[in-house]
Amino acid sequence: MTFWSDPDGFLGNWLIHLLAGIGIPAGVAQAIGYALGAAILATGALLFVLFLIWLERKMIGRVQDRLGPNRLGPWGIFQSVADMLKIFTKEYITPTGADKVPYNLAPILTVAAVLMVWAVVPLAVTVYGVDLNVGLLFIIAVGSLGEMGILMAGWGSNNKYALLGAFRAAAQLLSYEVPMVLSLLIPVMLTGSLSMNKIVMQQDIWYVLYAPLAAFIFLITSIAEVGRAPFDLTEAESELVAGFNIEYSGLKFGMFFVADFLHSFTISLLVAVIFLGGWRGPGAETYPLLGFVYLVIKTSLVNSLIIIERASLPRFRIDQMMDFTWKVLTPVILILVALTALLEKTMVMVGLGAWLRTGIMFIVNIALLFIADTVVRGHLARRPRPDVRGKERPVARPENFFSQPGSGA
Amino acid sequence: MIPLSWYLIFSAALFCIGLYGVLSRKNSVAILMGVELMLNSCTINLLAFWHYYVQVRQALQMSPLVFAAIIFTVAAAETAVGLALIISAYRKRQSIVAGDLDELKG
Amino acid sequence: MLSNWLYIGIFMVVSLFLPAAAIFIAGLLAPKKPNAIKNATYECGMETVGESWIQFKAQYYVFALVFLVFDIETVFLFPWAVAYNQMTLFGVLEAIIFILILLGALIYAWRKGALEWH
Amino acid sequence: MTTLQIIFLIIAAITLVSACLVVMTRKIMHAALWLVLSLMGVAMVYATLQSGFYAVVQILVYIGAISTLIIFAVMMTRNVMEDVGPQSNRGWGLAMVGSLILFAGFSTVLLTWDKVQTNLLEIPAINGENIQMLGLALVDPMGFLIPFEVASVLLLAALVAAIFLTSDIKRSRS
Repeated sequence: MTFWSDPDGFLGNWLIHLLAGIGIPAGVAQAIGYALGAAILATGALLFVLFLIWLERKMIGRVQDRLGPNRLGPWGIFQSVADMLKIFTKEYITPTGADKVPYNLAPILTVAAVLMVWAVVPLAVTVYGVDLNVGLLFIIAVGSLGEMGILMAGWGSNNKYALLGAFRAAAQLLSYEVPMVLSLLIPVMLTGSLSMNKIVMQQDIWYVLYAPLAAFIFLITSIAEVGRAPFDLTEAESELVAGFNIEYSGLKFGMFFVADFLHSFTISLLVAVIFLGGWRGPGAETYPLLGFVYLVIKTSLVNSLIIIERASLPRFRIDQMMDFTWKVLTPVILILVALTALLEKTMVMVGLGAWLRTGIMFIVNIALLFIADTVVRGHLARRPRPDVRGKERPVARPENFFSQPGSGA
Repeated sequence: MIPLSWYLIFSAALFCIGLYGVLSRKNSVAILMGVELMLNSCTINLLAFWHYYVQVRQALQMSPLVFAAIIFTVAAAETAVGLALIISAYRKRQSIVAGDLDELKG
Repeated sequence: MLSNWLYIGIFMVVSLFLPAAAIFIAGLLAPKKPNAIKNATYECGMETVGESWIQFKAQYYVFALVFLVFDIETVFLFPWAVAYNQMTLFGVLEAIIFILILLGALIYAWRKGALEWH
Repeated sequence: MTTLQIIFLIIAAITLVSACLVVMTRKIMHAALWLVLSLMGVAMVYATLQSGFYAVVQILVYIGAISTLIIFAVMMTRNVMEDVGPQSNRGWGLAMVGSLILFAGFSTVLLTWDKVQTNLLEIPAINGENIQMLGLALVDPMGFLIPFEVASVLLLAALVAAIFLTSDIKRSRS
């Protein structure tokens, strides 16, 4: 066993030998190893957020034809470090009448709920926190702890807007969890296991080819779980001041911010692991670090997609958002699961090869997507559009001399 | 390495706490919370005996697991309908004190 | 098996501890100058009226209700999906009936207008 | 006293203390939050029983869905129970005595019955919580096919009943 073939086991063994050398029994040494591994993974993930924030600001800046952060360091890369140092010295303002324990626990719980996902995600062939036999359900379950954190933040702040924002956020998370859970049934069906490692191992053909619609729905619902644009109803500044985290300041607010960015990256990671083959790629089995590089590339691609999508789409109205998950995504994914189960079983019984089955399922998925799209469009066209113009107001007329006809300004 | 009796005593304690909550609370939502605790203690018992059975017989045993899944379902159905009833009663009578909801008393 | 869960437990403690430690350290570095106006509940510059109690919409409750029903299905459908490869067509059909009943529940909620946001 | 026993005792203490707070605390919202901690503790107990699937499902269903539902219900009915005044019935003393007697009876039986003193050892994964076998058993006509289908019918019935009850509210309001 060398470092290049099994870095995780190599370092683990090295540590246990080191601790045994100074007279610590193997069981305790293993627990220390676990704690160190967890601490390194979690700290790495938290520090990685600094880079993510910079990346996102830079990319959004480019989309909006700005430069983005560009002062500190090359390409402004130290901007988020400076921001972090600043937020560390900000005063905590606790509102009067706040319920102290839930109020202080909420940001911690929100970050922890995101961090815990990293415990079960395989980063390379031998590098993973733990190969849990219910890993996929574990990921969904810790998501509901984050929801509890939001509810606690809303309740603890003793503020109407925070409470309203928290309940809106909770309703949104709940509603989008339904199609998310259902879309994960298809990878589980194909793998025959809930373990994340097995799901990666099984993907000789990426599941995104087999079930593009499920992957798409998983991506959409995950974005909604994070609460990013176009689903950022929870922090709709114009309606809810700032949502459930309005009464937070200093690093307590910063923790919600960190959780948001880390969560966004984590869902990209999950999409890459569950649907894009994880660390799989040429040479990844022999050299785990290469697999890690593949995973980082795939995850970055998905993350860039999320960032660009955030920059380009306007926000949903809340009723549209609820209609979208309950009346479009849930029925479509229920039908897709039933259809996949039936077709896959039939095709295996007939004895078709893996690639042929994938091709057929790809066509079926795309066809279902088009049918759903047509039905929804037809329904929307038939529904009379509400007239929201209201009364004409005497301000900002087109004949205002600041704008000239035809210039579009 | 934990004795089976520890689990059973733990679940008995949880059951009795839940029972106390059901009997003593005025607020109907709090009564439902007590019921949740009691249902959880049942599931602990089931899973503890499932573990014991598998360890002693060295064989697969699915009945307790399925039973536990059914308990989850029943708990969910009970919470959904119970809370809907409570909210409905609250809207009609402006009260969720269990003792006040006595319309059916002859 | 159990050591896996030990790792999860340790990871949970660590991931709770890290943000808590960061918040604690920042609290040591930060100034502490509270006053009554600064600590007042934020409400767009106005005085806060009443408690934070708001007219809570029944709508939130209905969504949570439908979600609960769909959440329970994970208990049944995930074991089914894990066993999918070993299953006969009959077993698949059983699960499809299960899914259709769920779809019926969704359609009922839809027809009753429970999924409308008012 | 092994490490596992110590861990179990810590989890059990947390769970039972928060369960006590669920039934005793005055503020109903706090009771709901303690309930979440208590359910979390129960999930960890499932994990020590090597029943990881149910530990995860416990978090998913009880904390993710049922507790949220309870918190929503608490919020909707908050203005009638002002969290002041007595939160328990007049007969709470009797209930306390009854529960304590019941618990004393249970523990006496459990501590003296030597069959339940067996140590639960780590069971091999093949006989352990085999999710695959559980899935097969659920759709096996000789196994648990009927419970499987009845569960979905039960869920449908619960949904219909609950939506009927809440739509009733909406009509009476408007």
